[in-house]
Amino acid sequence: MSTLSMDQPGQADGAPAPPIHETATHAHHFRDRDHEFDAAKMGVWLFLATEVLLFSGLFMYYAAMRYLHPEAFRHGSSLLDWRWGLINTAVLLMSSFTAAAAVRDAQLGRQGWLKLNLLLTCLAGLAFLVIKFVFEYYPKWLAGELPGKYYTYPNWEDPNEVHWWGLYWAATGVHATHVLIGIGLYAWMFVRAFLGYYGPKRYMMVEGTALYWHIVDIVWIFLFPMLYLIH
Amino acid sequence: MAHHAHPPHGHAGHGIESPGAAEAHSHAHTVVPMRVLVLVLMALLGFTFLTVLAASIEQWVSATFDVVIPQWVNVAVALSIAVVKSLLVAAFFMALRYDNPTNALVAFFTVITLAFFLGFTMIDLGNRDAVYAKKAQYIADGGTGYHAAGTTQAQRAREIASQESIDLIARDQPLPKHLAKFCVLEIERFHAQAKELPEYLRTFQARREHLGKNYHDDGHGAHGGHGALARPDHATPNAAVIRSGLTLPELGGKGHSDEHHAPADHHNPADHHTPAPGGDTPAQPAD
Amino acid sequence: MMTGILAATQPATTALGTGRSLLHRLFFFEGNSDLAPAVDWLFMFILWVCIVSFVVLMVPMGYWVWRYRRRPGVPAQRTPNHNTAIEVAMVVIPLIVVVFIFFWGFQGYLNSVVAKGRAEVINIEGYKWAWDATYANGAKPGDRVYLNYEPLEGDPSLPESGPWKLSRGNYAMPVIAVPEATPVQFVMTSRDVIHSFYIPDARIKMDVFPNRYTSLTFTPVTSKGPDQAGRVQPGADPSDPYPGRDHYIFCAEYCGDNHSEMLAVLRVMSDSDYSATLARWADVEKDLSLAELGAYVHQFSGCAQCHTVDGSRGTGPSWAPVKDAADGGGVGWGSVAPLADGGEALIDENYVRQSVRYPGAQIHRGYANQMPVYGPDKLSDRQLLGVIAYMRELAGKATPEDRAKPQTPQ
Amino acid sequence: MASIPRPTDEPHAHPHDHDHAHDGPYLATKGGIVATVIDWATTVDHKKIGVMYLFAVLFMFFLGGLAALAVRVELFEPTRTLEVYNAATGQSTTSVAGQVFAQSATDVAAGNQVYNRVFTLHGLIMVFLVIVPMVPASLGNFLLPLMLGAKDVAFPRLNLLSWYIYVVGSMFALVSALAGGVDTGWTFYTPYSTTTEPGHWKVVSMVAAAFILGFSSILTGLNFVVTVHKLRAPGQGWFDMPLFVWGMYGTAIIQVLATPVIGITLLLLILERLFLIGIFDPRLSGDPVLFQHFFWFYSHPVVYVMILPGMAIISEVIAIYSRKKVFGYRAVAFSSLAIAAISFIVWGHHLFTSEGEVAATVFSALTFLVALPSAVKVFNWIGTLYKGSIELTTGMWYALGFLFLFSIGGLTGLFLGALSVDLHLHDTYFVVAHFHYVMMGGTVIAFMAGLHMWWPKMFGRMYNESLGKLGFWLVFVGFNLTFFPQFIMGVQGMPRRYASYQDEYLIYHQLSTVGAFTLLAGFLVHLVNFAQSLLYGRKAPPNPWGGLTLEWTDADSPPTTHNFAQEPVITHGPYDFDDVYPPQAKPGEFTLPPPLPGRRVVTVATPHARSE
Repeated sequence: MSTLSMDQPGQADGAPAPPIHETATHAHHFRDRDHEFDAAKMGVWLFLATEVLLFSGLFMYYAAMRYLHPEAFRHGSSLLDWRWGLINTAVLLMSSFTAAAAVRDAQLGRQGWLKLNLLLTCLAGLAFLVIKFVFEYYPKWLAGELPGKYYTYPNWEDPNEVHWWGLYWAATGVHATHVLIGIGLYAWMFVRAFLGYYGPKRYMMVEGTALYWHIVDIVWIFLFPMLYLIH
Repeated sequence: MAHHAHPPHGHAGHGIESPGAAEAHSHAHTVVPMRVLVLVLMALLGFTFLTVLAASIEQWVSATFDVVIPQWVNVAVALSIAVVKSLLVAAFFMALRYDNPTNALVAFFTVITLAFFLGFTMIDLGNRDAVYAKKAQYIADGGTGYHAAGTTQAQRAREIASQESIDLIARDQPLPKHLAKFCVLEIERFHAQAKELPEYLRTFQARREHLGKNYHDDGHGAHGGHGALARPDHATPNAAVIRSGLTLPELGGKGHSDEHHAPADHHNPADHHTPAPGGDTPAQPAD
Repeated sequence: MMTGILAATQPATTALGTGRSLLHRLFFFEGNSDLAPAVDWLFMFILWVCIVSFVVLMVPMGYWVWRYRRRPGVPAQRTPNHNTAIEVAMVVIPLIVVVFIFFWGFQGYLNSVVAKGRAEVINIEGYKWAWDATYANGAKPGDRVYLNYEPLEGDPSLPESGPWKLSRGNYAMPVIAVPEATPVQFVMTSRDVIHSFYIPDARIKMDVFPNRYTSLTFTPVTSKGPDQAGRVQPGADPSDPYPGRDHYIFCAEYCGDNHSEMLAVLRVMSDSDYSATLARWADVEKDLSLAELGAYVHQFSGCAQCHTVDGSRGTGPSWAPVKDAADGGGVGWGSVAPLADGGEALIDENYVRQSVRYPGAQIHRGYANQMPVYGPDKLSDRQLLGVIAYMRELAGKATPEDRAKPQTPQ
Repeated sequence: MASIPRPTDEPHAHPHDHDHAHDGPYLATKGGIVATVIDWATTVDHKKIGVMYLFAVLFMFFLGGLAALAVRVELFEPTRTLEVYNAATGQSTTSVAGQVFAQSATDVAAGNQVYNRVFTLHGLIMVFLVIVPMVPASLGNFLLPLMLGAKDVAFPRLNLLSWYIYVVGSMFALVSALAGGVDTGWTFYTPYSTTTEPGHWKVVSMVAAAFILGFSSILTGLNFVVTVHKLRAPGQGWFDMPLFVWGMYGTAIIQVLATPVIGITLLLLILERLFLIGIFDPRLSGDPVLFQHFFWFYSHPVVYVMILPGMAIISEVIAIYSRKKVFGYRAVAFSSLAIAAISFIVWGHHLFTSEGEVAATVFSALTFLVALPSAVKVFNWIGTLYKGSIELTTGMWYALGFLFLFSIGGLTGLFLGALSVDLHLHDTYFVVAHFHYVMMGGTVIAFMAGLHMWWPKMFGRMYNESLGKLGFWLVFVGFNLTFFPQFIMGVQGMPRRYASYQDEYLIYHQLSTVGAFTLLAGFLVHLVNFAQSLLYGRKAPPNPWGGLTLEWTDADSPPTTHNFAQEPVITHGPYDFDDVYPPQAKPGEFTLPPPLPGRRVVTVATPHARSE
């Protein structure tokens, strides 16, 4: 597994500068890097708590509107193609896997695998968005299946279907925004990996971003059955 | 790599470790084995297929044997699988299983808070009419246009928006014929619903099957959109205004069908005003 | 200004005949509702709990602060840092008290959400910014009580406009009649935003929502009026045989500009009075000329909330024909109104009709677009004609038809 | 299961850890004005950020106070005195309030509109810009690391970011206010907030301001939780923490868990306004009560974000000025957490007149639970006074005032929790008086107590006690004069947010207005006092009050840039006055106790006696 190992970056002719991750120090108010790492990780977890509770509002939106307008949701849900949802779920799950693997690679100092996994995660996120936009958002846009006053879809079955589309765009939109931010972070880390930023002594950003990415994944794990499967 | 070379640093001199440091050092930074990661990924993909399969089976059973499966079954199955999946992600991908317990505690309290929010709010929504039986004798059916037949809430949204003079909103389009017919169906449906439920359900199912193909042809194959059910409202300049700033201009020209849209239609103010608000009359086609 | 204080110190000479404690009189205007005794009792109970607790807390605090104030050479004394018995007691004792308070509150609440027996149902609709009531016979409130504000300087002389004159600074509150000693159920909804139907003397309020019905129920006790404090000013309505028996109805949920003017009056009547009043109200419109009908509508359909008839500026344009000094444009019949989108419009029959039915279509410049829609269900065509006739009347351009009494009942 | 070595640095990698002899006071200026401004604008020092927050919050407090005074002026007369324009005469009416608002009121027709905008502005500023950040972000930021013996909060840069987010959020709010203000009420209840002034950006801007300020609050809370968990001094266990830290910890937990919900709520509100998605709009079969659930799920816990820090301050102030160990330390500490926990399940009592009957009953029952931990706290504070050596400084007067006012505020909550009584009292001035007794009589008064007590520590200058006490009495009397009459008129039926009212309530409104100006006078006295202290105040000793927490014993006044000369080690509990100042000692001759068993003393700074 560890056969694919790349050289340290930043090597000049015969005079290798030490990679950044080996010269890292900690902020002055922590005792050591371990201390800093633990504090940072707890901070990330608290941030994830806020993320979950941010999405809780959308879950509440879903629960309340589904309770009030079940027929609208039943029909609205049937207008989504679960196959694209399934593919996107698989894409996101695999990206979660590569994100976890990237953490492992950073911990073990396997620079080549690290870069590969960071890139794969980034690309999977992009693939998710591409599928979302090209095969879901765009046709719905054309069909007029838009939220609120932009809704022009003529073949509604329940007069309250606008609530379904309001929820659909709000929930997937907020989720897609999070995916977009994650892609940006992974691209940024991919570049920084080439500069030798990450290694066994310094991988908080890899781990923190991975945690964030997993939460985005978990949100989608719930959104997928809620939007596509529950009729 | 697996060699811990340095002695504990910092406060070794006086032999005091702060509680914070004790917390921090109570665990090692665990590397999750690749085997575990792969197994978890497999399990996640498997559960994903399982949840799709369960939904399909429910639909198949419902359609084949003509039984109505209560919705809570559907919801319970799908969400249970989702819970298992997210537990897997949290435990292994996010390494909560190996991590400092404080972080698991954070996650736990987050979920509790979420449950409070959803649970207590649903207590209100689900029981708002708990003493309704006592009040019901005084209250008329139908509310104040709660299910105003013939007007979708979306049309209502645009109607409201136009009343509020929001510049970007186009006035209502005259309804195409098939939609007007659909409105009549809607009214019938509500009448049926008021009379007896099973009949209404059968009507509803039948119509949905009948329309089902069209929906999918329409909703997802609508890049060209030239079918009989193509939405003419894309074809009009007014409809394009609705999405101004969001849609490419060329999208407005697609699926144009002349018979619905004589140019006079969208310049004649008489056709633009919305149905009388407060009235329960369905929107009528102008042509 | 002194009314409140006098009422609080007057001996209780009330129809209910309950002796009221000084504390009760300080806090409460006397109720006229079957709910009032329970609510007032629970309130007074909690009040005494509070007073006792407060004294229990503050007296030792004050004493110890004085007794143990820092003095040279007198240090703090060592005392136990905690005492399990005391700490448990200070959780358990309040717990017992609050459990009782909860149950009594719950009991009163159940009484107030379900009508006792067969109730007189009155439909209420709230809108910006007035209350409208509809009775089983179709009658709407046909009487009103004036609430007098202090007149402002430069108050113009009142135009002659039939029996419903209004001066600037006065506000007419519709009278909502209820029968005495009968359970009353208000079934309420709103036309625009959330309001809250609040009758302080009945000790109850309930929010009023658009698109949903809520209900509020209580039994008025007496038609005589228990005392005159806190009631609509006696003598405000000379035709009222029992001055001072009217109770305020407030809107308690903030609903916009004229939230504090969204008032009505609850008048408790004997059964015979109630029946006669409803019959009179059901017929009130049929004897009116168009212009009178318009004035009537102006008062009782909420127009007066925003549109003055003396030319002064309100939330909406005045109906009187004066130049609007703000932008030079005119308001009132026959003027040319400058529009928000830059155009102009002659204020004629069609403009008025459009402004009532589709208020957002043509907005008078300088005014916000916030008038609610008055569809045919809110304002009949004849009423609309009445409004038009009334505006002509205000402009001195009334036709004989406007002033003609109807020959046959409508 | 592989395990990798913990990444631990070489000792020489951070030489700054051991020698801070070069540290000066954190307030010391470096170079010219520009350099100083840049230094403050880019600082990650928790003390400077705390001071910046302090001044920002005080500025906003005065803005919100001006709005409150305008409200009281309007209500001095029952008529609509803010009416500014009379078309019939072409004249503006010339009431005092009319003159005050004539300039900003050119675009509104009636005085009611001005009034509604002013009270909305008052509520928005006071809630989102003042009381929520008032204690945690200013005193909390300054003191929390000091009390924990840490050099800084866990994430200093996030801390600075939090301040900048606060500034940006304030800008959104102020721009919206300067453009004419919004009339939604601070609660943004739908459908009023989604339909008022359709198409106008002001409401969206104001909602966005609250949305942005939420992030500021989240970052502060997140920082505090991690700091408390990870940065305690050597030897400082959970129950060696000062109660101020416990209160901040409870506050921070609420901030982290509740604030995101208001984020999504306000986001949905913006979407509702811009796109009419219909979730809260009854015209589209949405549910306006759902918004109230969303809103109060945040806004009820945030009530405890407002009051818990006040309670935290009072625990410190009473202990120090009584020179007594806080009675029932653990009960007080746990009651902070209990309040934080219970706060999440009682929000429905704001909805008694709008939600269903079952939910109302459940929420009413749960609401009464909050009474218990609050009662525990008050009992314990008063118990702490017993046989103490009570020094009546301005801070202590404020603490006693807090006990007085908060008792009234808390006890009147019992009326509002009881369902049947609340149906009468809901949305009346009784509620207004109740929450002002809690928010202002509680939080603001406690903040004044803490500000006076820690003022010498923060700025290294003593303040004038006589002026301070004068200010206190003006504030205390003015406060009661302002708000106690509101209880009475509330029970008599005066609804909230009324621009005009019936004559029956006149006397109470006039008393209330007089009280409001007394309050203003009191705060102006404090303003003068603080300015005088900053300019001419006597130099403060490190420990003027003889406190035992680390900011008194181990840090200078004002503290140095890195807080402590050496890393402090805990040798005694935060309130072990009995050990440090034993009864036989004379004042001014305080001695330190022997180290606690099992703890080795490395460094101990001597507490300074009062330099009087």
